Amino acid sequence: MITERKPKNIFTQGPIAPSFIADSIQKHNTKTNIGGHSIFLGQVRADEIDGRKVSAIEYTAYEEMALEKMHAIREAIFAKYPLVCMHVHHSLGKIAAGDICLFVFTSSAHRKAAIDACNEVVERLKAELPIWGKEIFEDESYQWKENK
Amino acid sequence: MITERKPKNIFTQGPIAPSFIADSIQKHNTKTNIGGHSIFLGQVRADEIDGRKVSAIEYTAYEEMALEKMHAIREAIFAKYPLVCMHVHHSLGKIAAGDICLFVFTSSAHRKAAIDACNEVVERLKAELPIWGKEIFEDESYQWKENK
Amino acid sequence: MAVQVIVFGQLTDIMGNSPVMVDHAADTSELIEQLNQRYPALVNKPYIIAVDRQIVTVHTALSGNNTVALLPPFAGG
Amino acid sequence: MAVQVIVFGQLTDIMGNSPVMVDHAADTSELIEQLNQRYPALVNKPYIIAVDRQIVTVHTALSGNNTVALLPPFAGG
Repeated sequence: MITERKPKNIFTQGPIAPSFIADSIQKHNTKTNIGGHSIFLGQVRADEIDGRKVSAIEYTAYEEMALEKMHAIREAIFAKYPLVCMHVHHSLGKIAAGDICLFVFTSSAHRKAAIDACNEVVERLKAELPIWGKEIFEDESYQWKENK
Repeated sequence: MITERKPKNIFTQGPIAPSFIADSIQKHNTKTNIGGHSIFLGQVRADEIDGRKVSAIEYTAYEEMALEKMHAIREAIFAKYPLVCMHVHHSLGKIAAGDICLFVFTSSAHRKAAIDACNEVVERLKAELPIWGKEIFEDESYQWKENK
Repeated sequence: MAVQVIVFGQLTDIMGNSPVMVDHAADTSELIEQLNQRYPALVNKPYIIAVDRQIVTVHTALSGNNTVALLPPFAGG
Repeated sequence: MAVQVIVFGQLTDIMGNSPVMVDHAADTSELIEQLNQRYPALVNKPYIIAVDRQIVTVHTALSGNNTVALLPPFAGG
Protein backbone atom coordinates (compact mmCIF):
# COMPACT_ATOMS: atom_id res chain seq x y z
CA MET A 1 0.00 0.00 0.00
CA ILE A 2 1.35 3.38 -0.96
CA THR A 3 0.70 6.19 1.48
CA GLU A 4 0.91 9.46 -0.32
CA ARG A 5 2.18 12.54 1.44
CA LYS A 6 -0.74 14.93 1.73
CA PRO A 7 -0.24 18.57 0.73
CA LYS A 8 0.69 20.62 3.80
CA ASN A 9 -1.12 23.86 4.44
CA ILE A 10 1.18 26.84 3.88
CA PHE A 11 -1.38 29.59 4.47
CA THR A 12 -1.77 31.51 7.64
CA GLN A 13 -4.25 34.32 8.29
CA GLY A 14 -2.45 37.59 9.07
CA PRO A 15 1.25 38.36 9.42
CA ILE A 16 3.94 35.83 10.37
CA ALA A 17 5.15 36.69 13.88
CA PRO A 18 8.90 36.76 14.66
CA SER A 19 8.09 34.57 17.69
CA PHE A 20 6.64 31.94 15.33
CA ILE A 21 9.92 32.03 13.37
CA ALA A 22 11.87 31.63 16.62
CA ASP A 23 9.76 28.63 17.63
CA SER A 24 10.32 27.08 14.24
CA ILE A 25 14.10 27.51 14.57
CA GLN A 26 14.03 26.18 18.14
CA LYS A 27 12.28 22.97 17.03
CA HIS A 28 15.33 22.04 14.94
CA ASN A 29 17.53 21.87 18.03
CA THR A 30 17.04 18.09 18.27
CA LYS A 31 17.87 17.51 14.59
CA THR A 32 21.61 17.35 15.14
CA ASN A 33 22.33 16.20 11.58
CA ILE A 34 21.61 19.78 10.47
CA GLY A 35 24.60 22.09 9.92
CA GLY A 36 22.97 25.02 8.13
CA HIS A 37 19.61 26.74 7.89
CA SER A 38 18.64 29.17 5.16
CA ILE A 39 15.69 31.47 5.73
CA PHE A 40 13.98 33.92 3.41
CA LEU A 41 11.45 36.41 4.77
CA GLY A 42 9.22 38.60 2.66
CA GLN A 43 8.28 41.89 4.30
CA VAL A 44 5.57 44.27 3.09
CA ARG A 45 7.19 47.41 1.70
CA ALA A 46 5.65 50.87 2.10
CA ASP A 47 6.25 51.75 -1.54
CA GLU A 48 5.34 55.24 -2.65
CA ILE A 49 3.52 55.38 -5.99
CA ASP A 50 2.46 58.75 -7.43
CA GLY A 51 2.54 60.31 -3.99
CA ARG A 52 0.43 57.56 -2.39
CA LYS A 53 2.06 55.28 0.18
CA VAL A 54 1.28 51.56 0.53
CA SER A 55 0.00 50.91 4.05
CA ALA A 56 -0.78 47.19 3.63
CA ILE A 57 -1.07 44.35 1.14
CA GLU A 58 -4.16 42.17 1.19
CA TYR A 59 -3.27 38.67 0.01
CA THR A 60 -5.70 36.20 -1.53
CA ALA A 61 -5.02 32.83 -3.12
CA TYR A 62 -6.64 30.04 -5.07
CA GLU A 63 -5.85 27.94 -2.05
CA GLU A 64 -6.58 24.40 -3.27
CA MET A 65 -4.55 24.93 -6.43
CA ALA A 66 -1.73 26.69 -4.57
CA LEU A 67 -1.40 23.83 -2.08
CA GLU A 68 -1.32 21.22 -4.85
CA LYS A 69 1.32 23.24 -6.70
CA MET A 70 3.36 23.82 -3.53
CA HIS A 71 3.26 20.09 -2.87
CA ALA A 72 4.70 19.44 -6.34
CA ILE A 73 7.42 22.04 -5.77
CA ARG A 74 8.24 20.46 -2.40
CA GLU A 75 8.59 17.01 -3.95
CA ALA A 76 10.82 18.38 -6.72
CA ILE A 77 13.03 20.25 -4.23
CA PHE A 78 13.46 17.20 -1.98
CA ALA A 79 14.33 15.11 -5.06
CA LYS A 80 16.93 17.67 -6.15
CA TYR A 81 18.63 18.69 -2.88
CA PRO A 82 19.77 16.67 0.18
CA LEU A 83 17.56 18.58 2.61
CA VAL A 84 16.77 17.57 6.17
CA CYS A 85 13.64 19.69 6.19
CA MET A 86 11.73 22.50 4.56
CA HIS A 87 8.93 24.76 5.80
CA VAL A 88 6.93 27.36 3.90
CA HIS A 89 4.40 29.83 5.29
CA HIS A 90 2.53 32.51 3.34
CA SER A 91 0.15 35.07 4.80
CA LEU A 92 -3.41 35.66 3.64
CA GLY A 93 -5.50 38.73 4.48
CA LYS A 94 -4.33 42.24 5.19
CA ILE A 95 -0.64 42.52 6.12
CA ALA A 96 0.60 45.93 7.23
CA ALA A 97 3.79 47.50 5.86
CA GLY A 98 6.74 46.26 7.94
CA ASP A 99 5.12 42.90 8.71
CA ILE A 100 6.31 39.52 7.45
CA CYS A 101 4.16 37.83 4.77
CA LEU A 102 6.43 34.98 3.61
CA PHE A 103 8.67 32.58 5.54
CA VAL A 104 10.72 29.96 3.67
CA PHE A 105 12.98 27.78 5.83
CA THR A 106 15.32 25.03 4.57
CA SER A 107 17.87 22.98 6.49
CA SER A 108 20.62 20.60 5.46
CA ALA A 109 23.81 18.97 6.75
CA HIS A 110 26.02 21.26 4.64
CA ARG A 111 25.06 24.82 3.81
CA LYS A 112 24.95 24.70 0.02
CA ALA A 113 21.84 22.52 -0.25
CA ALA A 114 19.84 24.64 2.20
CA ILE A 115 20.87 27.91 0.51
CA ASP A 116 20.23 26.74 -3.06
CA ALA A 117 16.94 25.06 -2.15
CA CYS A 118 15.71 28.15 -0.28
CA ASN A 119 16.41 30.38 -3.28
CA GLU A 120 14.75 27.99 -5.70
CA VAL A 121 11.65 27.65 -3.51
CA VAL A 122 11.29 31.44 -3.28
CA GLU A 123 11.64 31.86 -7.05
CA ARG A 124 9.24 29.04 -7.90
CA LEU A 125 6.71 30.09 -5.28
CA LYS A 126 6.59 33.64 -6.64
CA ALA A 127 6.29 32.42 -10.24
CA GLU A 128 3.99 29.43 -9.82
CA LEU A 129 1.64 29.82 -6.86
CA PRO A 130 -1.74 31.41 -7.59
CA ILE A 131 -1.53 34.18 -5.00
CA TRP A 132 -2.45 37.83 -5.46
CA GLY A 133 -1.78 40.98 -3.50
CA LYS A 134 -3.84 44.13 -3.35
CA GLU A 135 -1.62 47.08 -2.42
CA ILE A 136 -3.75 49.29 -0.23
CA PHE A 137 -2.73 52.93 0.05
CA GLU A 138 -3.10 55.17 3.06
CA ASP A 139 -6.09 56.88 1.41
CA GLU A 140 -7.86 53.47 1.02
CA SER A 141 -7.37 53.42 -2.76
CA TYR A 142 -5.56 50.36 -4.11
CA GLN A 143 -3.72 48.74 -6.97
CA TRP A 144 -2.92 45.11 -7.74
CA LYS A 145 0.65 44.11 -6.95
CA GLU A 146 2.84 42.85 -9.79
CA ASN A 147 5.85 40.60 -9.27
CA LYS A 148 8.90 41.59 -11.29
CA MET B 1 36.35 65.83 9.59
CA ILE B 2 35.90 62.23 8.59
CA THR B 3 34.19 60.01 11.11
CA GLU B 4 35.15 56.43 10.45
CA ARG B 5 32.71 53.66 11.16
CA LYS B 6 34.13 51.63 14.02
CA PRO B 7 34.27 47.83 13.72
CA LYS B 8 31.13 46.31 15.25
CA ASN B 9 31.51 43.40 17.63
CA ILE B 10 30.21 40.18 16.09
CA PHE B 11 31.16 37.82 18.90
CA THR B 12 28.81 36.55 21.52
CA GLN B 13 29.64 34.13 24.33
CA GLY B 14 27.63 30.92 24.05
CA PRO B 15 24.92 29.89 21.58
CA ILE B 16 22.71 32.32 19.65
CA ALA B 17 19.18 32.02 21.04
CA PRO B 18 16.18 31.78 18.66
CA SER B 19 14.57 34.54 20.75
CA PHE B 20 17.53 36.81 19.91
CA ILE B 21 16.93 36.08 16.22
CA ALA B 22 13.22 36.89 16.66
CA ASP B 23 14.07 40.21 18.35
CA SER B 24 16.45 41.04 15.53
CA ILE B 25 13.73 40.36 12.93
CA GLN B 26 11.15 42.33 14.95
CA LYS B 27 13.41 45.41 15.00
CA HIS B 28 13.14 45.67 11.21
CA ASN B 29 9.39 46.21 11.41
CA THR B 30 9.84 49.99 11.25
CA LYS B 31 12.18 49.83 8.24
CA THR B 32 9.39 49.75 5.69
CA ASN B 33 11.75 50.17 2.74
CA ILE B 34 12.75 46.51 3.24
CA GLY B 35 11.07 43.90 1.04
CA GLY B 36 13.22 40.84 1.72
CA HIS B 37 15.39 39.40 4.46
CA SER B 38 17.90 36.61 3.97
CA ILE B 39 19.15 34.71 6.99
CA PHE B 40 21.79 32.04 7.32
CA LEU B 41 22.15 30.08 10.55
CA GLY B 42 25.01 27.73 11.35
CA GLN B 43 24.05 24.90 13.68
CA VAL B 44 26.51 22.57 15.46
CA ARG B 45 26.24 19.10 13.93
CA ALA B 46 26.64 15.91 15.98
CA ASP B 47 28.97 14.34 13.43
CA GLU B 48 30.10 10.81 14.09
CA ILE B 49 33.81 10.23 13.43
CA ASP B 50 35.30 6.75 13.96
CA GLY B 51 32.47 5.85 16.30
CA ARG B 52 32.83 9.01 18.41
CA LYS B 53 30.03 11.56 18.34
CA VAL B 54 30.57 15.34 18.47
CA SER B 55 28.74 16.73 21.51
CA ALA B 56 29.89 20.36 21.17
CA ILE B 57 32.23 22.71 19.34
CA GLU B 58 34.36 25.13 21.33
CA TYR B 59 34.98 28.27 19.28
CA THR B 60 37.93 30.62 19.74
CA ALA B 61 39.01 33.57 17.62
CA TYR B 62 41.78 36.08 17.13
CA GLU B 63 39.14 38.63 18.01
CA GLU B 64 40.84 41.94 17.16
CA MET B 65 41.92 40.65 13.75
CA ALA B 66 38.54 39.02 13.07
CA LEU B 67 36.69 42.25 13.84
CA GLU B 68 38.98 44.27 11.57
CA LYS B 69 38.54 41.73 8.79
CA MET B 70 34.77 41.58 9.28
CA HIS B 71 34.66 45.36 9.09
CA ALA B 72 36.44 45.24 5.72
CA ILE B 73 34.04 42.55 4.47
CA ARG B 74 31.07 44.65 5.64
CA GLU B 75 32.34 47.72 3.76
CA ALA B 76 32.91 45.66 0.60
CA ILE B 77 29.44 44.10 0.80
CA PHE B 78 27.71 47.46 1.30
CA ALA B 79 29.67 48.86 -1.65
CA LYS B 80 28.61 45.92 -3.85
CA TYR B 81 24.94 45.38 -2.93
CA PRO B 82 22.06 47.82 -2.29
CA LEU B 83 21.44 46.60 1.26
CA VAL B 84 19.33 48.31 3.88
CA CYS B 85 21.12 46.51 6.67
CA MET B 86 23.34 43.62 7.65
CA HIS B 87 23.98 41.89 10.96
CA VAL B 88 26.50 39.17 11.80
CA HIS B 89 26.82 37.22 15.04
CA HIS B 90 29.27 34.40 15.77
CA SER B 91 29.47 32.38 18.95
CA LEU B 92 32.56 31.89 21.08
CA GLY B 93 32.97 29.23 23.75
CA LYS B 94 31.40 25.81 23.94
CA ILE B 95 28.30 25.39 21.73
CA ALA B 96 26.35 22.14 22.13
CA ALA B 97 25.24 20.09 19.11
CA GLY B 98 21.88 21.42 17.90
CA ASP B 99 22.61 24.98 19.02
CA ILE B 100 23.11 27.96 16.69
CA CYS B 101 26.68 29.31 16.38
CA LEU B 102 26.36 31.69 13.41
CA PHE B 103 23.68 34.20 12.43
CA VAL B 104 24.02 36.24 9.24
CA PHE B 105 21.11 38.58 8.43
CA THR B 106 20.83 40.83 5.38
CA SER B 107 17.90 42.97 4.24
CA SER B 108 17.13 44.88 1.05
CA ALA B 109 14.26 46.43 -0.88
CA HIS B 110 14.26 43.60 -3.45
CA ARG B 111 15.21 40.05 -2.57
CA LYS B 112 18.18 39.48 -4.87
CA ALA B 113 20.56 41.83 -3.06
CA ALA B 114 19.78 40.38 0.37
CA ILE B 115 20.13 36.78 -0.84
CA ASP B 116 23.37 37.32 -2.78
CA ALA B 117 24.92 39.42 -0.01
CA CYS B 118 24.02 36.85 2.66
CA ASN B 119 25.65 34.04 0.68
CA GLU B 120 28.78 36.09 0.01
CA VAL B 121 29.12 37.11 3.66
CA VAL B 122 28.83 33.47 4.79
CA GLU B 123 31.46 32.34 2.26
CA ARG B 124 33.89 35.15 3.05
CA LEU B 125 33.41 34.83 6.80
CA LYS B 126 34.22 31.11 6.72
CA ALA B 127 37.27 31.66 4.49
CA GLU B 128 38.68 34.87 5.96
CA LEU B 129 37.88 35.25 9.65
CA PRO B 130 40.47 33.86 12.09
CA ILE B 131 38.11 31.60 14.02
CA TRP B 132 38.74 28.02 15.14
CA GLY B 133 36.53 25.24 16.40
CA LYS B 134 37.46 22.34 18.64
CA GLU B 135 35.08 19.44 18.06
CA ILE B 136 34.56 17.85 21.45
CA PHE B 137 33.37 14.26 21.48
CA GLU B 138 31.10 12.66 24.04
CA ASP B 139 34.13 10.93 25.64
CA GLU B 140 35.86 14.36 26.11
CA SER B 141 38.44 13.66 23.41
CA TYR B 142 38.59 16.27 20.64
CA GLN B 143 39.75 17.15 17.16
CA TRP B 144 40.14 20.50 15.41
CA LYS B 145 37.35 21.32 12.98
CA GLU B 146 38.26 21.85 9.34
CA ASN B 147 36.11 23.89 6.93
CA LYS B 148 35.60 22.27 3.54
CA MET C 1 -23.42 21.51 -19.44
CA ALA C 2 -23.11 24.41 -16.93
CA VAL C 3 -19.56 25.37 -16.05
CA GLN C 4 -18.56 27.25 -12.92
CA VAL C 5 -16.10 30.11 -13.42
CA ILE C 6 -14.05 31.64 -10.61
CA VAL C 7 -11.69 34.59 -10.89
CA PHE C 8 -8.99 36.12 -8.70
CA GLY C 9 -6.92 39.25 -8.23
CA GLN C 10 -7.65 42.17 -10.53
CA LEU C 11 -10.32 40.13 -12.35
CA THR C 12 -12.53 40.32 -9.26
CA ASP C 13 -12.79 44.06 -10.00
CA ILE C 14 -14.60 43.04 -13.21
CA MET C 15 -16.44 39.84 -12.32
CA GLY C 16 -16.81 40.04 -8.55
CA ASN C 17 -15.91 37.48 -5.92
CA SER C 18 -18.72 34.97 -6.46
CA PRO C 19 -18.56 32.07 -8.96
CA VAL C 20 -20.19 32.83 -12.31
CA MET C 21 -22.17 30.10 -14.11
CA VAL C 22 -21.90 29.72 -17.90
CA ASP C 23 -24.50 27.46 -19.49
CA HIS C 24 -23.26 26.31 -22.87
CA ALA C 25 -19.55 26.10 -23.52
CA ALA C 26 -18.04 23.06 -25.22
CA ASP C 27 -14.51 24.23 -24.64
CA THR C 28 -12.50 27.02 -23.03
CA SER C 29 -12.51 29.12 -26.23
CA GLU C 30 -16.30 29.22 -26.29
CA LEU C 31 -16.34 29.97 -22.58
CA ILE C 32 -14.00 32.94 -22.92
CA GLU C 33 -16.01 34.28 -25.86
CA GLN C 34 -19.17 34.28 -23.75
CA LEU C 35 -17.42 35.85 -20.78
CA ASN C 36 -15.99 38.56 -23.05
CA GLN C 37 -19.52 39.43 -24.15
CA ARG C 38 -20.85 39.58 -20.60
CA TYR C 39 -17.77 41.40 -19.22
CA PRO C 40 -16.26 43.58 -21.97
CA ALA C 41 -13.57 44.81 -19.54
CA LEU C 42 -12.18 41.27 -19.51
CA VAL C 43 -11.11 41.37 -23.16
CA ASN C 44 -7.64 42.77 -22.86
CA LYS C 45 -6.76 41.55 -19.38
CA PRO C 46 -3.82 39.17 -18.96
CA TYR C 47 -4.64 35.81 -17.38
CA ILE C 48 -4.11 32.09 -17.74
CA ILE C 49 -6.84 29.45 -17.47
CA ALA C 50 -7.02 26.52 -15.08
CA VAL C 51 -9.59 23.74 -15.45
CA ASP C 52 -10.07 21.83 -12.22
CA ARG C 53 -6.85 23.38 -10.86
CA GLN C 54 -4.73 22.35 -13.86
CA ILE C 55 -3.35 25.08 -16.11
CA VAL C 56 -4.58 24.52 -19.68
CA THR C 57 -4.11 26.08 -23.08
CA VAL C 58 -6.96 27.17 -25.36
CA HIS C 59 -9.53 24.75 -26.83
CA THR C 60 -9.64 22.50 -23.79
CA ALA C 61 -12.90 20.54 -23.81
CA LEU C 62 -15.29 21.13 -20.90
CA SER C 63 -17.57 18.42 -19.55
CA GLY C 64 -19.97 20.50 -17.51
CA ASN C 65 -18.73 19.46 -14.10
CA ASN C 66 -15.62 21.58 -14.39
CA THR C 67 -14.49 24.55 -12.40
CA VAL C 68 -12.70 27.00 -14.65
CA ALA C 69 -10.46 29.58 -12.99
CA LEU C 70 -9.11 32.71 -14.66
CA LEU C 71 -5.77 33.54 -13.08
CA PRO C 72 -4.16 36.96 -13.58
CA PRO C 73 -0.36 37.20 -13.10
CA PHE C 74 0.67 35.77 -9.73
CA ALA C 75 2.01 38.11 -7.09
CA GLY C 76 2.80 36.01 -4.03
CA GLY C 77 5.69 36.55 -1.64
CA MET D 1 64.18 43.31 19.57
CA ALA D 2 61.82 40.90 21.40
CA VAL D 3 58.80 39.79 19.40
CA GLN D 4 55.60 38.46 20.92
CA VAL D 5 54.18 35.34 19.26
CA ILE D 6 50.60 34.17 19.69
CA VAL D 7 49.05 31.02 18.26
CA PHE D 8 45.54 29.68 17.82
CA GLY D 9 43.58 26.52 17.10
CA GLN D 10 45.55 23.30 16.78
CA LEU D 11 48.84 25.20 17.31
CA THR D 12 47.85 25.76 20.95
CA ASP D 13 48.28 21.99 21.40
CA ILE D 14 51.97 22.56 20.60
CA MET D 15 52.75 26.02 21.99
CA GLY D 16 50.06 26.55 24.60
CA ASN D 17 47.69 29.47 25.07
CA SER D 18 50.11 32.08 26.42
CA PRO D 19 52.16 34.45 24.25
CA VAL D 20 55.71 33.24 23.57
CA MET D 21 58.59 35.75 23.46
CA VAL D 22 61.36 35.43 20.86
CA ASP D 23 64.42 37.58 21.42
CA HIS D 24 66.33 37.99 18.20
CA ALA D 25 64.48 37.73 14.91
CA ALA D 26 65.08 40.26 12.15
CA ASP D 27 62.26 38.91 10.01
CA THR D 28 59.52 36.29 10.00
CA SER D 29 61.82 33.65 8.43
CA GLU D 30 64.26 33.87 11.32
CA LEU D 31 61.38 33.83 13.76
CA ILE D 32 59.89 30.64 12.31
CA GLU D 33 63.34 28.97 12.30
CA GLN D 34 63.72 29.65 16.00
CA LEU D 35 60.20 28.49 16.79
CA ASN D 36 60.78 25.29 14.80
CA GLN D 37 63.83 24.57 16.96
CA ARG D 38 61.94 25.16 20.21
CA TYR D 39 58.76 23.37 19.03
CA PRO D 40 59.71 20.61 16.57
CA ALA D 41 56.03 19.59 16.25
CA LEU D 42 55.43 22.96 14.55
CA VAL D 43 57.54 22.10 11.50
CA ASN D 44 54.96 20.48 9.28
CA LYS D 45 51.86 22.23 10.53
CA PRO D 46 49.85 24.36 8.10
CA TYR D 47 49.45 28.01 9.08
CA ILE D 48 49.69 31.54 7.78
CA ILE D 49 51.45 34.41 9.54
CA ALA D 50 50.00 37.73 10.61
CA VAL D 51 52.15 40.61 11.82
CA ASP D 52 50.13 43.12 13.84
CA ARG D 53 46.91 41.54 12.49
CA GLN D 54 47.95 41.81 8.84
CA ILE D 55 48.57 38.63 6.91
CA VAL D 56 52.13 38.64 5.54
CA THR D 57 54.30 36.45 3.37
CA VAL D 58 57.77 35.21 4.33
CA HIS D 59 60.74 37.53 4.95
CA THR D 60 58.69 40.31 6.50
CA ALA D 61 60.93 42.51 8.62
CA LEU D 62 60.19 42.69 12.35
CA SER D 63 60.79 45.82 14.41
CA GLY D 64 60.58 44.38 17.88
CA ASN D 65 57.27 45.89 18.86
CA ASN D 66 55.34 43.47 16.70
CA THR D 67 52.85 40.82 17.61
CA VAL D 68 53.24 37.84 15.32
CA ALA D 69 50.32 35.43 15.10
CA LEU D 70 50.46 31.94 13.62
CA LEU D 71 47.05 31.11 12.17
CA PRO D 72 46.12 27.53 11.26
CA PRO D 73 43.31 27.05 8.70
CA PHE D 74 40.20 28.99 9.72
CA ALA D 75 37.10 27.05 10.76
CA GLY D 76 34.44 29.59 11.66
CA GLY D 77 30.74 29.26 11.03
